[in-house]
Amino acid sequence: MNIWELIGIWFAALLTFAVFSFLYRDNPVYKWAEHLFVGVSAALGVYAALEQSIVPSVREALAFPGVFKFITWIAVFLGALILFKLEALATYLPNLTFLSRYPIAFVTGMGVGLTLVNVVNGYLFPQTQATFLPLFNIQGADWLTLLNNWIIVLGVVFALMYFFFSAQYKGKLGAVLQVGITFLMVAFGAMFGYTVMARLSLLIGRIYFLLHDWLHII
Amino acid sequence: MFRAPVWLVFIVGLFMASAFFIPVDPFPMMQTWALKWDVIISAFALAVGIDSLVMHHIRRVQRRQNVLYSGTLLVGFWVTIAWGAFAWWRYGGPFATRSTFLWLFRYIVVPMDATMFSLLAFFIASAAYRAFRARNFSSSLLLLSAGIVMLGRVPFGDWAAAPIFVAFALLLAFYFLRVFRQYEGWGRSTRMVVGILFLAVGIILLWPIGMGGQLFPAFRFVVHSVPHLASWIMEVPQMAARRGIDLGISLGSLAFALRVLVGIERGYMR
Amino acid sequence: MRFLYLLTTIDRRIIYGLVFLATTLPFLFKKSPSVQITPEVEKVYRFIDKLPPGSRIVLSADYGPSSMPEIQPMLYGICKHAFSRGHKVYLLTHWNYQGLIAGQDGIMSAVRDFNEEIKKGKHPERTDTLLEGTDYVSWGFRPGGMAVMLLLNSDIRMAFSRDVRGQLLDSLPAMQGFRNLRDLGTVENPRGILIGLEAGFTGDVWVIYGQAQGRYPMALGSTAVVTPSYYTYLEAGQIIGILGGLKGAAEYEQLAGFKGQASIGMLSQSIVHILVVVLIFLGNLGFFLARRK
Amino acid sequence: MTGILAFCILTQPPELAPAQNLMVGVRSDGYWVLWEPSMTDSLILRYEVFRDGELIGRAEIGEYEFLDKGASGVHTYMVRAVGGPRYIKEIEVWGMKLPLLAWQEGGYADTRPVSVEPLAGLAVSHRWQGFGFSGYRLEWGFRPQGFVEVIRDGETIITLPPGSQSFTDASAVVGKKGYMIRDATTGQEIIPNIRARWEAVHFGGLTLSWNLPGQEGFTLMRSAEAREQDMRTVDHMPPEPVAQVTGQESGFVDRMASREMIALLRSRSPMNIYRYYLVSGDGSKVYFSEPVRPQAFNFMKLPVLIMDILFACVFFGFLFMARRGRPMFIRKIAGLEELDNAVGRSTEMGRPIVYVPGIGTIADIESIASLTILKHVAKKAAEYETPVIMPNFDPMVTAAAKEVIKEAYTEAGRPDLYNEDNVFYVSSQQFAFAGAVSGLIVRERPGATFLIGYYAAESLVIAEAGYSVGAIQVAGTASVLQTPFFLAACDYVLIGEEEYAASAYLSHNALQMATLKAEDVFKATFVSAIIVLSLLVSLGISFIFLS
Repeated sequence: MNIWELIGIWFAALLTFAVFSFLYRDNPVYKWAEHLFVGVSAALGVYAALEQSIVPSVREALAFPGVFKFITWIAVFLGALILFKLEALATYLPNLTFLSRYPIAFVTGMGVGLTLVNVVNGYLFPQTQATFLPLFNIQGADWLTLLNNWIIVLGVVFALMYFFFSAQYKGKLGAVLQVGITFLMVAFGAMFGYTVMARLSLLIGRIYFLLHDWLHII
Repeated sequence: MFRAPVWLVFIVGLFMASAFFIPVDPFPMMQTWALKWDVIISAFALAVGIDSLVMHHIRRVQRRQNVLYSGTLLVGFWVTIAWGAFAWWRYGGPFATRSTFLWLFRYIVVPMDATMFSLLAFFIASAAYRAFRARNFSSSLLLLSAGIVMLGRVPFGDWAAAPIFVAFALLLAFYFLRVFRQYEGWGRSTRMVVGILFLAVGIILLWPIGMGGQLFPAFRFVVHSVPHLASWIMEVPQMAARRGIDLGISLGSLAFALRVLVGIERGYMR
Repeated sequence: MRFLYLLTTIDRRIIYGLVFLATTLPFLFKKSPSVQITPEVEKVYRFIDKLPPGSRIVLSADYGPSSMPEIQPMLYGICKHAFSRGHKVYLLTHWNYQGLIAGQDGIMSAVRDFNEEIKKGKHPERTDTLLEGTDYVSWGFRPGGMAVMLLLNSDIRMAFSRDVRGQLLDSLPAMQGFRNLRDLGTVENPRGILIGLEAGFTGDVWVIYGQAQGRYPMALGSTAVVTPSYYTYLEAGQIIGILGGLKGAAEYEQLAGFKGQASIGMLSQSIVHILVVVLIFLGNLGFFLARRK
Repeated sequence: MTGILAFCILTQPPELAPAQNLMVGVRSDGYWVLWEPSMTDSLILRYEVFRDGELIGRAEIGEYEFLDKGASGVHTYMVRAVGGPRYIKEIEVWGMKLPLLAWQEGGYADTRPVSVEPLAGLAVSHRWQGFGFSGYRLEWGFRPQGFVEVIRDGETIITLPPGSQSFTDASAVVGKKGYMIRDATTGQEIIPNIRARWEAVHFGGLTLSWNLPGQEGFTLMRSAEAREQDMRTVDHMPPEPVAQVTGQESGFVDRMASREMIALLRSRSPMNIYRYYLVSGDGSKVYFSEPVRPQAFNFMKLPVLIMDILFACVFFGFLFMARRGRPMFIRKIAGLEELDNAVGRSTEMGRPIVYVPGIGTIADIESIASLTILKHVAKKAAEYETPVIMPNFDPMVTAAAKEVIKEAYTEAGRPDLYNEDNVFYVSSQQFAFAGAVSGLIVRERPGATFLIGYYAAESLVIAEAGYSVGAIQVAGTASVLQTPFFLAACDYVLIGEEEYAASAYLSHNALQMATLKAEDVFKATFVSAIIVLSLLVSLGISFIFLS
């Protein structure tokens, strides 16, 4: 436990109480800590980008033999075009900022192409096929599986029909919205209950840090 | 001026989609290389994001607006940059395991980020207290499933579940039986029936607790059923509704991808 | 009646204080309750337990500091369990430096504790301590998310030619014969497993793009916020199990037989959860009694 | 010790046996000669490979293959096993006498020559069927302790690991349903639940047909060359026998290749290039075929292509109809009156309105939908002369919001009311934005707050502030994870896609209407597909779009 770690732990405890003070009211100490956090994490992001991706990509670009090296250099050049979007360059060369659109277009095209195909192959078909469940004459299965199958099929059907906007759900058809909202409410309630534990774990992590690392009580 | 990038999106998008269907020679290799290009280009995109943040705060300091806060941000930023350069030279990489640069991450970023999110634990408790009122049928369902899932997932929660639900049932029974007289016809009878129903549930749940205080087998059955009920709610109704919602959202993302491919949607080009 | 009205409008700062106390006091009792094991966690534990020794466990640490309290115990537990079964552990991340450092810290602490156990003679079958490069490898981070996952399906070295320390992957003994994620086998005859430790959307991308094409066995450990959305994949058979939130980590620790950070936190979880539900009841108590019509 | 060693070696019979079942495989880089060790392998010193009578190479001890690099065309191969009786030789090492085993090059034994030539006229066709039968799926409810044997018509076809509860019999024939499940440990036998599995696109398998002179039977063999996506060959599988066949054959289906081909087409695992060989009965002639590549188009993924094309047609159809102004019906979202009476009540209280568009960028659909709803709210606020305050997360959204509000005020006939600095950029950091907005709400004490757009963990911080000042809160977000918090803290919530429907209903924008209608068409198809196919599965026929 050298001196640097000791200072670090005390500074972390100070920052933790600064943020907790926001619970009472928005105060200058919280604002100061907030801005320090934003500045430091932005700079860490710079190094993450440099050290983990730009430098290795360029190093790999040189390592590949012959034509592959040439292809990788095109990618690095296309990537560098984005830098024209930087404010420093944009102020001096305003008419070149349009160049940064091409790399963004390439990355967007990649994302769009993969989404068009993989959403259908990875989500729409498998999830719909998983909902074709037997509703009666299941030999050997207990009543719970039968009940579950009914609830899953009805749940998916009514959740989908709740978000169906081309039919006017008047009168009798209003029941569809009622049943749909029931399924959604049970789902949202479960999600809420589930998330309470998540946020609490974060608080428990901080209290564990305060008691264990800072005060050495536990 | 918009023409070329929109065509580039169309060509690259169509190629990536068609490469999925064609397993023969040139396409898989070209797809692998396109993915490699994607990795290199998105590395550069990170730089632009950070630049806009730093420039914004430099302008605010120049215009004398909250100098202390923007100043702290810039000082924090440039100190980290300097420390990172030193660490890179000294340890061969800012994130090398022994590098002192990690001090900044461990003792500034981690505590701030974690504590910021942990505030939500307080807000969730107060929001749940103030807003989870059984105003109508759907909000009481929301409340019931949240309560069961919350109590079902923690070790002592199931022991505490029975007394809480008894109190809740008796409260609702008391309310409905007191209020049903102020309604007429159909409304009155339903409220009376619901009131009696809650009363019955309250008493039935009370019976195992009240049996002489020792852990009567019936009480243990009620207690152990709460966690199973909680995981059942998560695995069946929640999963079904979630699948319905996500099917809708993935259709939405399919439509959005189509609009971007064809160039109707150009938001990303700003 | 005034007391009833007071019940419905407790000031939020009092509630904050109650939550703070309900979280802090249980720590002082130092007693961690036994957690009930749910099937989705047990499936993951049994799967890793039944893998032949020397199989490959690939961990994708896609989480930041704000999800460390929930996911770090999972990473720690899985690493210790894998090392005790003689498996090799590989670490990568899609969340730039955050996931990298969090994952690195997690695996380092697991290795340090496991080596101490070896020195104390708790693992008779192992004489030498764990070495980076032979027992575990950290590939680090590459941007691109989806692109990296698809590259890993065809050739790992195309995405990660060097590990975090800058060593060439081919020079590491653990990487011999490990060409791509398909070497993890399939669910029927597994030779390893990919476990995504997720705090955001990357988990869905892993399943929809990575697993759908690679068909390797996959499990997801995630923060409790994101876990509900993975049940659809579990039911459709695209993943074999889920570790949900701190409770999932505590269950895994209990199955693996050691008391980690997750188990200690469970007592506070119970107290605060009960406090929240009691608060909901108090809110409704005042609300209903005060309501005339 | 040397005595015993000597005794067992020298008593070996001297004559040598030739190498066994010589086989020649063809690879992209040449001919691959393979053989199995001869009966007297312990006496063999090395194997020599001859092509058309002249020596081209030798294989050391323990190697039973040789690659004739770059060879092609018609050749005859022969392998000679060279060896001889062994004897013990004493050698002098540093003054010590050490026994050494040595061979006399006594003799050799040749195999029968094997001639290799391309197999003209081998036709390979990929048989695809729409709505093909792909086997029976067996399910049984009880959880077996031990191994499970699946018995069809009396004979066990497979033994499954303990605990398995379902199995798909891909080699089943339509109509033959004589299945029985036996638990190996308890011996309990039950009839499983049988469902026929039909696939939208079924791969019937690789069918081969060829025509060779001569009557005697041939052995059909197959070798595969696994090639990774970057064309580097990963590994070679030596030719292995598939079936005994006659000289003339048409329509022979190779089942094993079909199963591996399906695995390839389903998940693009390493691409296997198959090659077929016909080896004559006595092993003297080998005919090899051209490499059988997967087809250019992966029909197994055809349903994905059909779904994409259908979706594009429906979407662009609605788009053109909307662009030409055809009225399209979108049901009124219950929340829309809530928007109006929230503005109304805020005016009665004489307090401003706060509109928070969330932390999405201009490229997010939710921010664009939020701007449309903002226009409706701003127009209503202009009529009631209530100021609208709008803190922003993204600079681009701020610029767009300024224009939207200006238009709304001019359309409501009150351009003078528009106040430039009511719409301002706050910060691009999630929690800094949340802290600033909740501070603003507590200071301004608005009558109504609108939280519509993309939200993440900070949703509750802002909603909590709005609740504490008693404002009427209307929220709308498609990010499902935040909807429970909005439901807890707000008066009315647009759930999931209701946000898009509301913006389409309010703006009648052709693009948003078309997207909504296209999605509705496919939601209806999925709903009817789920209902119909669930009933079908209950009757025993399960249909799969994409296997």
